[in-house]
Amino acid sequence: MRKKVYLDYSATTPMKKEVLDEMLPFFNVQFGNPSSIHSFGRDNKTAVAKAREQIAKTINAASDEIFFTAGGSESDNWAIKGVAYALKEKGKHIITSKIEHHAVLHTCQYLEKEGFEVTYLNVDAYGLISLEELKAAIRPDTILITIMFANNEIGTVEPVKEIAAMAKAHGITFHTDAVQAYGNLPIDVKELGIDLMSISAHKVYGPKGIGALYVKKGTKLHPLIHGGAQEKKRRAGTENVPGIVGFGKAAEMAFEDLEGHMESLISKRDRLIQELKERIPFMHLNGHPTKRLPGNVNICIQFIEGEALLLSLDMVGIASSSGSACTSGSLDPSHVLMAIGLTHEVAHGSLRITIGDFTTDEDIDYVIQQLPPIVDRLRQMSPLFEKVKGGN
Amino acid sequence: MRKKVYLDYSATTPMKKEVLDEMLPFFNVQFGNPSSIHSFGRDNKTAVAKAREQIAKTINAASDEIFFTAGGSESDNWAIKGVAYALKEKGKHIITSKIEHHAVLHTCQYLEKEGFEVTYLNVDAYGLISLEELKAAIRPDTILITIMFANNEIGTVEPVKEIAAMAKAHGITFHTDAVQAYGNLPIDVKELGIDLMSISAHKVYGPKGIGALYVKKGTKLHPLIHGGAQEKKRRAGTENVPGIVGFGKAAEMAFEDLEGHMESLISKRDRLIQELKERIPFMHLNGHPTKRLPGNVNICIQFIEGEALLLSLDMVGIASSSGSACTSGSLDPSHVLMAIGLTHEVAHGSLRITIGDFTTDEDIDYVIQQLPPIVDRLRQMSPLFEKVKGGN
Amino acid sequence: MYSDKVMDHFMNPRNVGEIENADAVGQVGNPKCGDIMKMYLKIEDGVIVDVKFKTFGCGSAIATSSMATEMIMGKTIEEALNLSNKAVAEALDGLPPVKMHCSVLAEQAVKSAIYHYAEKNGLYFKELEGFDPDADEDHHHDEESCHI
Amino acid sequence: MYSDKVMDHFMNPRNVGEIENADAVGQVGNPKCGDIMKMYLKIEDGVIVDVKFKTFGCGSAIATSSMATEMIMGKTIEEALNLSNKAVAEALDGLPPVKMHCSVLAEQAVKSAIYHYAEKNGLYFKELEGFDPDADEDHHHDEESCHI
Ligand SMILES: Cc1ncc(COP(=O)(O)O)c(C=O)c1O
Ligand SMILES: Cc1ncc(COP(=O)(O)O)c(C=O)c1O
Repeated sequence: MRKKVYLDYSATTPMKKEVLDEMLPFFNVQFGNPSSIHSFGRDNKTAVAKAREQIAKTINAASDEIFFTAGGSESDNWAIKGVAYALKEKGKHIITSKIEHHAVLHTCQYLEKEGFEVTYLNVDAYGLISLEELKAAIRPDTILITIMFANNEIGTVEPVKEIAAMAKAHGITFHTDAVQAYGNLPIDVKELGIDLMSISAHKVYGPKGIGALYVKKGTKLHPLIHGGAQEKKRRAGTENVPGIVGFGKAAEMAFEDLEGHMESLISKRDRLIQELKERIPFMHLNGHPTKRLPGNVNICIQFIEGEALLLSLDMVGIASSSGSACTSGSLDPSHVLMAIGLTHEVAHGSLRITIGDFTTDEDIDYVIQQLPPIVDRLRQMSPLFEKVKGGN
Repeated sequence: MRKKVYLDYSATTPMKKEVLDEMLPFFNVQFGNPSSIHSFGRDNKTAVAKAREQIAKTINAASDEIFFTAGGSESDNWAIKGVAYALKEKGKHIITSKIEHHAVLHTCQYLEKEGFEVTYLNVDAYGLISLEELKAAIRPDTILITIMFANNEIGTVEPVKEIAAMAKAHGITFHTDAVQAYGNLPIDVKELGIDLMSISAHKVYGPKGIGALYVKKGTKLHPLIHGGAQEKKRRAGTENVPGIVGFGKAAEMAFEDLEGHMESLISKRDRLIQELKERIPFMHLNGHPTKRLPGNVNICIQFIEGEALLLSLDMVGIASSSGSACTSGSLDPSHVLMAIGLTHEVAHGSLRITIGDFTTDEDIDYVIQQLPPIVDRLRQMSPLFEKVKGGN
Repeated sequence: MYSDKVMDHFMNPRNVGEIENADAVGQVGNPKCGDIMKMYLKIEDGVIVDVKFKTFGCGSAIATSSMATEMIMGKTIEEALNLSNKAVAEALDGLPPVKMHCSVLAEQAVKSAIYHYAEKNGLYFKELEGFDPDADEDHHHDEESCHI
Repeated sequence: MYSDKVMDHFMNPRNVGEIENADAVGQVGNPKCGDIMKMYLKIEDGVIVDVKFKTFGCGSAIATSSMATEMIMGKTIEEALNLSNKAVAEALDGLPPVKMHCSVLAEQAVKSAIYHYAEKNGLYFKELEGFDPDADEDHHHDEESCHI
């Protein structure tokens, strides 16, 4: 079989075998509804409680502060709309950034149509927000600040602790989308002062279709999904027991040796960046060199276009992405790359390579070997490169 | 091992082996994000499209009218809030019934707090709404009628076609919660005239945490979960590929021989009702005798309390429920049993036995054998029964 | 959900039944709320020499009734009046929070029986001061408020 | 996503390159929008005897450029002007709907080259009536509207 190298861990991760093994009995043996009184259901209540505890532990939360959802997008929608509607008598102003995931951005844009006001903070060339700009944006009617923990495209890690402190000082609820950060960076919600935090299982070797929202005790929040009494009446719907159990296991495993995981990824990441820089002219790194997700490499390769790059890499078995996986349906250059000040031309040549627990040194070598000739080939075809060569 | 007889199919169903087999590769082999361009993702796009087609076929919909959600509750919330907010300039009045699932009722109650007006239609002793009352409730500002296809507690099947026709005649969007009906009754959305319909996989031997909303082409509806471009930009979030694939397979299987499935359940259901009636005095059937879900038996056994009944049945390995599984967290008698006019005392003695594809004739025999002595034992302890005996 | 002790007292309740010519009978609870406890006492020289109960209610209502009868059997009236709902719940290795009201009912069923006994026999027990045997019924004017 | 034909023309594009002293050169597209096609023609006696292209763009942009060059090679100018974007897309066994604009670009690159050739040589082709070689640029005043 052709060599296959998966390097799109930020889009989604393969589920670990141990996670699947934990889930299997809950599909058709211990399959009861956890709300049921009988033995088929009772056992599942226990299983759900265990998973909640497993996840709570990883972020230093109490287990009754963890609420299961169907994924990161639902968590983001719930947090933002939930706070907006719960506090709309107090104020209708929300602060976010220009580089949020669409689950945050489009939710904020929706709320604008519904009569809320939203400030979208700028970011610098690294993708970092400015605390001064944040401070200046705060108004008496600001009810929510939602800034992502780490960016899914360029990997930049935001100053969450400082943002949280500023929110707290002004009595404003603070939500952070930690879908990419969770499992890749240490997160202590108490120490950081986070009120609401979104996470998603499929980014940490767990199943798709399950996520969670951390809700600090006492946080005012309307439900997004009303109905049955599940999740302490805050999120209705028969519990996705296998998903929840899998998420619990995946969370536990992700934090067994977070340090080791980070070190390993960072060393591969930095080697890849370094070697590519040496081999590919007119290429540069997007995002911050050190305040960055351990597994994220995001580069712009000038004079060629990202999709052509992805296809060419795919032909040699390398799976990567250009901009957020979620936005690949659109042809506009990524809003994140625009926000850090890239021109359209340059942004079109972006390539995101994200590495994870199954990435080997050989995989990195393979990319280092395969990418430069692909770049060459595409540049030879590019009328933009022509001019540069001419100028040489 | 102790005998175990699962008779709570309306709460949830065990997943069929064929369904699990279809899902397995998508957890860690073909695990890519369907939005990705590379081969890991592309294949999954195809898998999702196939499942959508499988489901669409079962209800005579086009496959681009099927939108995946995280379950029945999300579908209900999406349909109701989605229409309410999309049409709020046109009107703010919604019509529903008193016996809806909490996913509908609590959503409506929430909308009342947000400035909408809701009419809750009465039902008769069988749980049927009155078309006259519905007609009288329609106002110029009515934007949505949401009436369930079949009730989850008492199994009564509502006159969906007539309701849809009335909604259409008045230019009102019609949503139906078919979570219980789907896979148990024939449903042709075109013939019935349904605009929006909620379904859930785990009620038809599919996985938990996945559902769908049928949205007739052209229906005005805001998203509930904003974000990425998935589901044609109407429902964001990385697709739960294994869940979707499993739902597709389960749907296909459920409709392979719907007639046979219905006949088999109805014959077991009616035998159970008949035999219990002959053995247990002061017992009666809730819901309609024939306009009823094939697998639903719901009885009230006077002078005893439902939970005690459930626990006693559980001790002999029989899993059943008393009122909706979702409401078992609460101690109030079920709103459905109240709506059909039962007194509190009687409602407290309700027992729901729901049968499904793995139920055997021996299972029915076992209930017929086990239930009467349990009822006897509990009645011997009951101060309410004392008086009745005295009067004998 | 329930401890083994609760399940044992539910499946094998002690002292179920009635006492003919009981010296004291008390009933608390309300069928609307899904639980009624009726307690029968035989009292000799201020000591409870026999006790029986009948209960309409959930598993924990039956179990707490059973446990309460065991705990007051052979005790003096004063001792029985000092039986607290917490003691009953603890003797059962605990109850789920939503079911604690059942233990309250058990305590009140005992008190109610002794209250009527005291009334009939012109006795005074300071433990009964402030006890209103009908209080439970009053709670339920508002049907929504069963088991607060 | 792409047909095998598209992938073949993307991975092994025909006629990539430049023609020195080309008789006709046309360029369409906009780097802002992520695609530029540049087409070089060698024309003898009204017949296209050589054609090369360079393209900055996605897989289908490269593939349609390649296919378009193959389709006009050896054709008369009039035949080349009659090349429709649909024909290019069909020759590639179809394109995904979001990628149809690439085939439009290919058609326009050919037209643009011939337009400049006609201008230079004072020729008239009725097929070019209404064709504006800069139309594509104009579309993009609004940056949001790439690839409408
Ligand atoms: C009629 C009805 N509607 C909605 C639901 C909610 O579905 P889910 O549990 O999949 O969210 C259920 C089942 O719990 C139901 O029976
Ligand atoms: C930062 C960020 N937020 C939210 C999401 C959405 O998560 P999900 O796809 O689980 O809904 C993603 C991933 O797609 C993400 O990277």
